[in-house]
Amino acid sequence: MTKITPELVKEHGLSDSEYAKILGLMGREPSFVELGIFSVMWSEHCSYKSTRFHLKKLPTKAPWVIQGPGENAGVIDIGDGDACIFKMESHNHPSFIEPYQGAATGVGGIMRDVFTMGARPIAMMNALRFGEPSHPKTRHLVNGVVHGIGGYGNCMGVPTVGGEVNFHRSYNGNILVNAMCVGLARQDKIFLSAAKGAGNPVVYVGSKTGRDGIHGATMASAEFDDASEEKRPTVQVGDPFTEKLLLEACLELMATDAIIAIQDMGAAGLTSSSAEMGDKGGSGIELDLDKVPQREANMTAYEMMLSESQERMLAVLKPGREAEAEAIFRKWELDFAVIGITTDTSRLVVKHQGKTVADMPITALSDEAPVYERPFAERKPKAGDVAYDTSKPVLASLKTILASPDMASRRWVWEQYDHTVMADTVQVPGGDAAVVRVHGTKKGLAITTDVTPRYCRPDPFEGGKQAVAEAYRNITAVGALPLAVTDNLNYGNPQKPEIMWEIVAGIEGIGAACRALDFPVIGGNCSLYNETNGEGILPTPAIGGVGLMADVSKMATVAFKRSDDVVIVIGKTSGGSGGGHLGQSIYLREIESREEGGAPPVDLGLEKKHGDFVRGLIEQGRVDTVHDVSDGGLLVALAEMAMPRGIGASVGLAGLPDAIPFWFGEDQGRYVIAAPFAEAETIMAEARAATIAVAELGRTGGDALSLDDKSSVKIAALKDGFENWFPAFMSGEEIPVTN
Amino acid sequence: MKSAVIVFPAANCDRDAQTALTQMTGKAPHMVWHQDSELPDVDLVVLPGGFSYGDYLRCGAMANQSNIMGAIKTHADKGGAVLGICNGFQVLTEAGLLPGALMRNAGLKFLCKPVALTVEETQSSFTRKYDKGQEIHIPIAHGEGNYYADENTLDRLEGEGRVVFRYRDNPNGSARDIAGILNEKRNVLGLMPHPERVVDDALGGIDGRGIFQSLIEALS
Amino acid sequence: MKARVFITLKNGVLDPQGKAIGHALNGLGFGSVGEVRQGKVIDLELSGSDAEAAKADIKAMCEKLLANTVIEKYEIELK
Amino acid sequence: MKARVFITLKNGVLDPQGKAIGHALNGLGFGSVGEVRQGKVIDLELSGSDAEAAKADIKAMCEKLLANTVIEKYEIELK
Ligand SMILES: Nc1ncnc2c1ncn2[C@@H]1O[C@H](COP(=O)(O)OP(=O)(O)O)[C@@H](O)[C@H]1O
Ligand SMILES: [Mg+2]
Repeated sequence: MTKITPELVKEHGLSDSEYAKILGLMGREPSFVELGIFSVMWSEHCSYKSTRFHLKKLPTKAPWVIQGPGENAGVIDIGDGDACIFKMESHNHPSFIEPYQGAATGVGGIMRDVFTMGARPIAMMNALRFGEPSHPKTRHLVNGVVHGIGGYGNCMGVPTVGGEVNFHRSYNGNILVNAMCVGLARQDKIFLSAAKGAGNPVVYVGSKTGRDGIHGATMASAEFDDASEEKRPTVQVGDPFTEKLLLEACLELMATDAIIAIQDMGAAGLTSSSAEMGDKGGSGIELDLDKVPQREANMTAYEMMLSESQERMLAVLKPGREAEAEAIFRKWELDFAVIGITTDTSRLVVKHQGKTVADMPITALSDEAPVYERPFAERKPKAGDVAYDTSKPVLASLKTILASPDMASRRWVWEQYDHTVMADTVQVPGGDAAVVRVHGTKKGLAITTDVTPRYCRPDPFEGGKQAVAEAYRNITAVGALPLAVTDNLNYGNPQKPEIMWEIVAGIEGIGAACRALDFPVIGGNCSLYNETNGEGILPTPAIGGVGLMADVSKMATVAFKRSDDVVIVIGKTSGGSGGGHLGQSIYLREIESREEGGAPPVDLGLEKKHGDFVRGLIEQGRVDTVHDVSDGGLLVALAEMAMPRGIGASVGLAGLPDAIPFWFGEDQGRYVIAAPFAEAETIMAEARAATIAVAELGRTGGDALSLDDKSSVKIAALKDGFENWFPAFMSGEEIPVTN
Repeated sequence: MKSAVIVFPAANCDRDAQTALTQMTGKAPHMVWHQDSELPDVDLVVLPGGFSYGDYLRCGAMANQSNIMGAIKTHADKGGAVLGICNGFQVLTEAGLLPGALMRNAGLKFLCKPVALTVEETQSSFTRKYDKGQEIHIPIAHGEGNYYADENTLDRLEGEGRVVFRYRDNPNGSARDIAGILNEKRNVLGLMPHPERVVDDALGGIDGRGIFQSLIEALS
Repeated sequence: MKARVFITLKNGVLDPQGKAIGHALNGLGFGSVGEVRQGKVIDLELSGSDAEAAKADIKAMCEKLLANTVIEKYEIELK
Repeated sequence: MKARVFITLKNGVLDPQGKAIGHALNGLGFGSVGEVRQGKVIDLELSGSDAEAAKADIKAMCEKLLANTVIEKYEIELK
């Protein structure tokens, strides 16, 4: 028996008061295995102890929400008996240590969250933040992460259809890798994780259990650390081939009615899956670890309960259905074992080699897990406008911006992802939202991930709102109705009051926007303690949004499609002083090297109004060319519309007082559309009638972007810089050695 | 035309092939499990794209050991049509049904994008509906599509009119820009691009239809 | 018994991966590095103790599965 | 000078490729095959003739580029 010392408790990340609470709940000293179980179940990752209180403020309901937060993924109704199931999750820390495997297993993990609910994954997204390009590790991390996401996702045959990539020095020592998976199921074939009823077999399927990812600190301290062996890595290696088999096998079993509950083994593997299933079903679970398929010899109970080996699932079957299930898993050449049984004791009992190594009330791991209302220190958001140098030539600045790290084309990234497999990708990466068709129908799902971290530092509340608003806008811009979001809240150390404020305000901002836009949160993930040299990353609450369109043939894209279309901006460009909001803009950062000012405010009422108007035009088949205005402002949006087909435009606005803030300000709630003349006239009249700010900017045509003052730049020249930055940057990377 | 699609573990474009065949022929293909040892009575066998066996060891190597391969060889020997797309092409070279091998892309990266191809040969049941020299656009999605064969083999392929598709802008380092080849009897075609992903206007093109239309005309 | 199989590209078959590694090593300042070739090594545990039989078996494995003899050659090492 | 570097996964690290190869070999009737692990072999040509210096150089190459020491280990062999 390992003695439970204060050091051991500390190494398990449990505070004195937490340990005291454990003693109370157990009525005795916990065994070493029990201590390990408490440590993972009460960790920030599993218990959400710092955020749980605040997450309750998020709106999670709508008539179309079938399943909100609390299951492996959220579920929405997309009509005709179809359901869309999605979720986003982070794999930040492992990806920094080993970018390929960290990112790959992140993809695998989020896919399991989705297919464990009965869905076939149909699209993947990834939101990535790296350190500054000049940092010596950045290239290597970009390369490894992109390669890892592709390596796993491509092999799974699920298209990776979009995402985000940002660079900022605050991520130098702590990159963010957030992956989102979207799946499709029939509404009457959704599987949950509640292990209801006693006497039902608990089965283990997938890969064997090895000593993967067991927490480094506890490993080093425990007596199990065999000094003769190399220090064990805490990163796991992904096996996409096995995952693909697991997906097919699970879907095959799900087509029967043998399953009572099923859940993937994610973080804290067997421990969290069994505890959560028992907890939700209000039952107990008894496991016999001798039955667990093992990859390595002499594994201890502690190791098996804490292993994070990938590609595994736990299911509770109806009694007597084991053989049928086993035949399916054997056909797919996967391990299958009955490793336990549900009970009516509400206890988690773990046996190993004839001994009971853990016996604890499941509620101690769930309901009784600590919840903290951590103190926070509110900062006054920065307000007011920023000064700028009025002498800078507009088009030269545009060129610089388009070829800057955060704005240049991500083609280098998404060409490494199979984004057309499954033959339903109707809008490929490079537009506002990706669109995948619901197989065999005309319906389309629009998917996007968004957040603008540079807004979230000066104003975490507005930044949270903006992340949701931008997701709403991107989905609207392709013609879909935004339905629900999943979030991935990446922040620093919540025990620092200034960071806790970022978290609280961020959640409140997200909540406000989701409420106003009818865009509920149906799932999410928190990743805290993201720090570089003791300083928190920029607050990065990534929002993954999903919307629905009835007919993909009406979908809009950003590309200008014809000459002589009228170019119209919807929404007001006013900023603080009437010219456009330059605070925290890309312009200010890239052209004047300043990260200053306040975040642009988001008027949620106008977001909705403008969004509904633009979506209506697309749905009526009147407009096929739409782009929202975001990073970089209006002129950047126009350039992004001109570059895809090399169709230019002449644009301007009469009586423009301040060209720079007008073209580069990042005022929210705006869209650019292009439409043939006759249509454009009516659209503008309708907008005015509805008191929506609208302005005609000019006409499409030619091979250049030309301004009122007769200055112009060739689209080809803009495109050169836009397309070349990423490949040029990455060409400095040493190719990693792979098989 | 009656067709079958082989389902290898993790050959993940099997459904795409099924959908395209159903749409083009009006008849659903048989989906044949790799462990089966017999083929149903069909005119065309499709080895789909994907990552059979995770592409572990070598692309296509383990799929080539499947039970069904014997039946596919017999079908081909008897003159039956076989179409290998991407991973399917890799399996066919591993099986010796087509010469050469597919190596890692010269740029060492997986690449997914539409590419321009020249249709070099229309004297085949796979390409008779295209025009000789026609430019078509079909997406690729592979990490190992770099076609290799020794010089003699390449000369022979060219001399016998068995190079069917060539890249206009070689994306992967393939010898002589080769994107697709025929066997000697011209009833087995392997190609790296994915025609099954471009048979539908909503997906940004229909240039892949020609292959299926050619087969329908030749085989029904 | 343990065996190690080396699978490398035949001479004359271009090895882009090896080339890239060589290039990267030179770039890292390892100027002494000339040609680089990359291959696979497969370590096998075998039951049985007859070395000759094992060798014959492994040869068969290489021909059948482990190597693609159109582009690769193999060497077998018993330990 | 010629050198050969072996890069293999550390013990205990899952080797999906090795696992799949082992499975395939068993399926082909090679029942004597137990565990299989797959690694990489990198053959280097080096100018210079000081074996010790070469070894030190190669070690540096492994640490910097050739091996991913989070999950892999390496062995160096001079020929
Ligand atoms: N990591 C990535 N993976 C795939 N696609 C990406 C990634 N990052 C960006 N993209 C794609 O590039 C395009 C531009 O991204 P972004 O500038 O973030 O768009 P927006 O401003 O409309 O949110 C989008 O289509 C996006 O999906
Ligand atoms: Mg957008």
